Amino acid sequence: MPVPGAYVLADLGGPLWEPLYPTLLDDAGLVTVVPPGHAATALLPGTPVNLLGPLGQGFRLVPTGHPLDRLLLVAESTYLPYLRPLYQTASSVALVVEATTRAQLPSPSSFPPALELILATRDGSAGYLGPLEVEGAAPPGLERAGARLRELLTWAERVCLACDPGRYPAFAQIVQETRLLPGSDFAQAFVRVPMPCGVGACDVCRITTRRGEQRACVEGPVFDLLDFLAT
Amino acid sequence: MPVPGAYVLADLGGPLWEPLYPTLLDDAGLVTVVPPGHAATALLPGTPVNLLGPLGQGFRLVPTGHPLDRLLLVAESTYLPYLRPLYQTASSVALVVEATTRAQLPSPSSFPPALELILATRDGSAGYLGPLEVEGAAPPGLERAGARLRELLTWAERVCLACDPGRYPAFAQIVQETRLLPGSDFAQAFVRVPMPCGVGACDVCRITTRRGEQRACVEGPVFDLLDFLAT
Amino acid sequence: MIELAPKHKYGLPLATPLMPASGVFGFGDAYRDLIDLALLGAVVTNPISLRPRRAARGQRIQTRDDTFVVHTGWPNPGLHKVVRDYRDVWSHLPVPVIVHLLATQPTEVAESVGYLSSIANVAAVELGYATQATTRRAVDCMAAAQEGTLPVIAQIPLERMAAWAPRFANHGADALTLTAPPRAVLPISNEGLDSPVAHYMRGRLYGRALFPLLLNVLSRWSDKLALPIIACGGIGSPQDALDCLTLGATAVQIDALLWKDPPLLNRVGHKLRQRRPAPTADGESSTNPL
Amino acid sequence: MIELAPKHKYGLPLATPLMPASGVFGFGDAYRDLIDLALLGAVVTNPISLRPRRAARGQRIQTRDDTFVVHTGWPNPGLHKVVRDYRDVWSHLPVPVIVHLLATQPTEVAESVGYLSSIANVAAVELGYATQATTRRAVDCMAAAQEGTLPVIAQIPLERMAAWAPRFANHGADALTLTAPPRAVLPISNEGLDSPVAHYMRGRLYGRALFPLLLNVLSRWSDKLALPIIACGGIGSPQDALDCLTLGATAVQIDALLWKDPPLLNRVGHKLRQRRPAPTADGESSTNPL
Ligand SMILES: Cc1cc2nc3c(=O)[nH]c(=O)nc-3n(C[C@@H](O)[C@H](O)[C@H](O)COP(=O)(O)OP(=O)(O)OC[C@H]3O[C@@H](n4cnc5c(N)ncnc54)[C@H](O)[C@@H]3O)c2cc1C
Ligand SMILES: Cc1cc2nc3c(=O)[nH]c(=O)nc-3n(C[C@@H](O)[C@H](O)[C@H](O)COP(=O)(O)OP(=O)(O)OC[C@H]3O[C@@H](n4cnc5c(N)ncnc54)[C@H](O)[C@@H]3O)c2cc1C
Ligand SMILES: Cc1cc2nc3c(=O)[nH]c(=O)nc-3n(C[C@H](O)[C@H](O)[C@H](O)COP(=O)(O)O)c2cc1C
Ligand SMILES: Cc1cc2nc3c(=O)[nH]c(=O)nc-3n(C[C@H](O)[C@H](O)[C@H](O)COP(=O)(O)O)c2cc1C
Ligand code: FES
Ligand code: FES
Repeated sequence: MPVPGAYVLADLGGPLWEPLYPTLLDDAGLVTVVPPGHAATALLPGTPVNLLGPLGQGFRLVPTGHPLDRLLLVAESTYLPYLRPLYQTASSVALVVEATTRAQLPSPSSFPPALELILATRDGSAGYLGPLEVEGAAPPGLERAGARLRELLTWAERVCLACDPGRYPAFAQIVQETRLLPGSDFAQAFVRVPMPCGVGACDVCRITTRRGEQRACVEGPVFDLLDFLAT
Repeated sequence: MPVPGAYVLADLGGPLWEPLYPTLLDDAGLVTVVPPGHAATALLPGTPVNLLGPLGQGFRLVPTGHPLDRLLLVAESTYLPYLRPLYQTASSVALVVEATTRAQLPSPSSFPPALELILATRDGSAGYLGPLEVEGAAPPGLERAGARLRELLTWAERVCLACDPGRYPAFAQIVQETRLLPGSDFAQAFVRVPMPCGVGACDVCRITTRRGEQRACVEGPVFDLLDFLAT
Repeated sequence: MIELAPKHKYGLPLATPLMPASGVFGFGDAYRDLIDLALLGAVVTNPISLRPRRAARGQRIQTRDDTFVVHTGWPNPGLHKVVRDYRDVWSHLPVPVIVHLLATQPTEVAESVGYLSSIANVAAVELGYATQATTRRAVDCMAAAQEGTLPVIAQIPLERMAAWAPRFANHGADALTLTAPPRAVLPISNEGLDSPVAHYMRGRLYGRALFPLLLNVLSRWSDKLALPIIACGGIGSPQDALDCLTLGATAVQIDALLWKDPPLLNRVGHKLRQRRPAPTADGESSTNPL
Repeated sequence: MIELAPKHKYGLPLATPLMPASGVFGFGDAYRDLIDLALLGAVVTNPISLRPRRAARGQRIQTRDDTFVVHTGWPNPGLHKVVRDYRDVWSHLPVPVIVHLLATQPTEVAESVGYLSSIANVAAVELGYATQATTRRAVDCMAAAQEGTLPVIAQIPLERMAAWAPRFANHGADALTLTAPPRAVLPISNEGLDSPVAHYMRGRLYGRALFPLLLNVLSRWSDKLALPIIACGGIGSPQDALDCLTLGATAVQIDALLWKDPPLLNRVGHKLRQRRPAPTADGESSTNPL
């Protein structure tokens, strides 16, 4: 079983590898979830696929030696598949999902019943009013997602995020404000960028962090969220 | 039913059309024979194939208004598929097949029983000794193919050839020597060249004839053999 | 309606910014049964020389993956015979004809454009050059072409862009076709024969892979050349054609990709007819968003 | 055994005429788990500048069919830090290291080659140029590189072949890498968003489609340049590598095609080891059978 967040490179027919994020990987193949329209959906059942991996650093869940009690997951709706392997990795799991509008939210029935689901939309058409970063006053009948997120951050033992990386500096700031001295790896952020080589050779996957440029393929794709704090 | 020698252009996945020479063509598809290793053999059964055609000028068999009595076919072994639609188009059909060596000759059981099969090899390992153009003395125990070909040329009402076009000037010369005033279309020669456009636009398929350059795709791929006479 | 020769006394107005590239469409109406010629802005002939040219010997086409190399030698029976054979066809086409001339000698070019000026429905000449021609000779042929009355389009080989494009623009070309296909070499497949001696063929490279090179040329040059540009090279979809216009082209030519997909011309033609007008000057820049 | 710097006092002998292209293999041993590095003739580093360079902003890669455009901005922490990080790795590689330097300023190049001359197992420098650099500047950087003691290989952009290759050969380069990938532009796919504003990215073009352009360059230039040539661009099989040697190359570089197919380097390496010796002078010409 690969670490959630780690990846394999798959030959789906194009001139470059496609990263897949498996939930199960053994000699018989792998199980992964891809968005609609992904190149993998064009494969005929039973087609063998050439794979390289597993590669990269996934989510680090058990640093203190005991299983997790309280895990918070935060995702934009299009990034949900990358967090799916984490849905049952702690006694209590809360999942915050943000979408542009109601129609893009996932159906609650697609989640394990024990998981606490918190929905938010940018247009307020369902759940909390996004974006997740914003707290404070809301239009009548709506509640800001930002306040709820901060509550959950104080509750959680660990936070795993999967969003557009451009939002991570703001999330890192919020974590620093809500937690006193958050430990390294308390909040971990998944980054999705093209990874043509997967071994640190091509420099296509570089992302800028507080510790200098890092390669998502070898130092990531999961990074300490605090590495994204503005310097 | 397309004229034998006419062709369709088929989309077999590459950047250019592939010409196919159908023996049967209707709304349900086509029947054709291709050599081993041809791109069409990589198609999965049932795959729909985009076609353009039929195109080009095929063999002209019935110019005098009455069905043919005596038809002579002459082919290099690798060109046999292009003559296959002609095997049963006359009361008597004689087929001369030339190969480099015995192993490249087709099995006699693959032809209609009524067809008279004359085999020749360039190394004399089976049948007459080739090449077909040459008559005269032969090593002991062997007979030259050239003499037999000339006999058949006097017998035939019509001759259809499918060989490397570089040999047609010599064959045309032999026809002129063996027949007094051979009529136009008495001997017809099939030419296989790449035909990227099929409509006379690209000039890739030009071949040199006595009447100037002709395009195999529109003026051919079947030409009057006498057009290849050296000028 | 576009204007490809704004500085020319008669101009070169086309109803649609779409035409076939020279070398892929024949000399007249080869595609009449497969394409709605009225969707085109013009027909561009295959290259024509003043004197006859015979087809190249040896192998003429070789594919590799999605690309292919073509080497025909530009066979044609010479300008006078082409005109005798096709002037009737040309006069009945629903769109004007752009005659592509192989620009070898200035004197030949001058004679050719003089002869063409009286042929019905011939609206312009496009000059094609040997990639290895000298810049001096190329410019002299341009000057010779301008002695005629027809608008002159120059087609620049990809390899000669930097050396030729600015000169041609300054020496009075009415429009530029960017670009003629680059020269390429491929090993000749001997159908499985394990021949001890390797054989190769040189010719023009075609395929969708030319398109990113074309867009680079357009984005680098369209702002710097003060004349209409006709984009040519690997355009394989209506969206590709629109991308060319976005990056500064005034019209597009569809090259050898149309052999396998003749309806491509129809699809691009329909798309270009539906196109919204270009943004106004105070809006988003319409050339070079790179 | 081949010799890539026959005129250099120490020479540049390689056991195998095979190496990765700069920009695709990292700065040292990134591929150690996937490739038998001992099958290579040398390792070529990603481009290194004297001072640090940050990664380019915006989209860095875009595919179209079998080709792709890459735009990294050649990020690197600067030559001194690269050497600090990798000198140990380099000294333990089973093959020599060719350091690729971004040739921007002659003074920087001179400083860089001086610094590198004392680094263990660095056997040569390869100079990389901005495609838009002036010829003057490019030649000056070459001259500066020759102030050091290492052999100097110059990598010529495809677009600058005619203008630069003969000059570099005459100005004392020990070998030429033909070519650096051409610049190309592609529209950026917005994952289905029907964005009203078109976006484009410019970068280096990679893919098998480069190979026919490479063979054309080799067949045109190998006879005219009296120095070893390293072929680079779209080589995707052992046979491709052999074709390059047949057309006059002394060695080959495998470019970004190796990302998807790292064993390609092993396959080419094995094939080149089995190769028959070149034909003798009185036999069939071994260069330019075209
Ligand atoms: C041993 C050998 C013999 C050859 N003999 C011949 C021969 O007899 N006849 C022949 O045509 N080719 C011959 N070639 C091939 C050579 O001419 C070119 O490779 C070929 O002509 C390229 O044709 P193409 O189809 O790729 O079209 P293009 O390359 O686009 O053009 C065909 C030819 O016309 C030239 N050309 C292109 N535009 C112009 C123009 N505006 N004015 C003048 N010339 C132009 C090209 O340089 C090229 O030579 C020979 C090659 C070899 C190796
Ligand atoms: C609005 C805008 C802003 C941009 N800002 C930046 C920026 O801040 N930094 C940045 O790097 N790019 C920037 N670019 C992109 C532009 O620099 C080039 O397109 C890009 O650098 C090409 O990188 P590449 O990965 O394709 O690699 P290459 O194109 O091969 O090389 C990367 C860069 O280095 C140059 N180069 C190549 N070889 C050498 C050499 N030997 N010496 C010196 N330079 C060389 C190239 O010209 C290019 O600029 C910007 C582009 C735009 C449109
Ligand atoms: C009429 C004609 C005859 C030619 N004859 C030869 C020839 O005998 N041998 C040869 O190598 N090339 C021959 N060429 C090719 C020229 O060398 C070639 O066209 C020229 O170098 C331009 O290069 P390119 O067409 O390969 O780009 C001939 C070209 C033409 C147009
Ligand atoms: C350090 C650096 C900064 C750059 N900044 C810009 C910029 O602000 N805007 C821009 O259009 N191009 C920028 N460029 C790109 C240069 O204009 C470009 O690299 C140069 O024109 C070479 O073209 P090419 O890399 O696209 O081939 C920058 C390049 C470098 C190396
Ligand atoms: S994917 Fe190539 S360096 Fe990360
Ligand atoms: S196939 Fe194009 S002219 Fe014959």
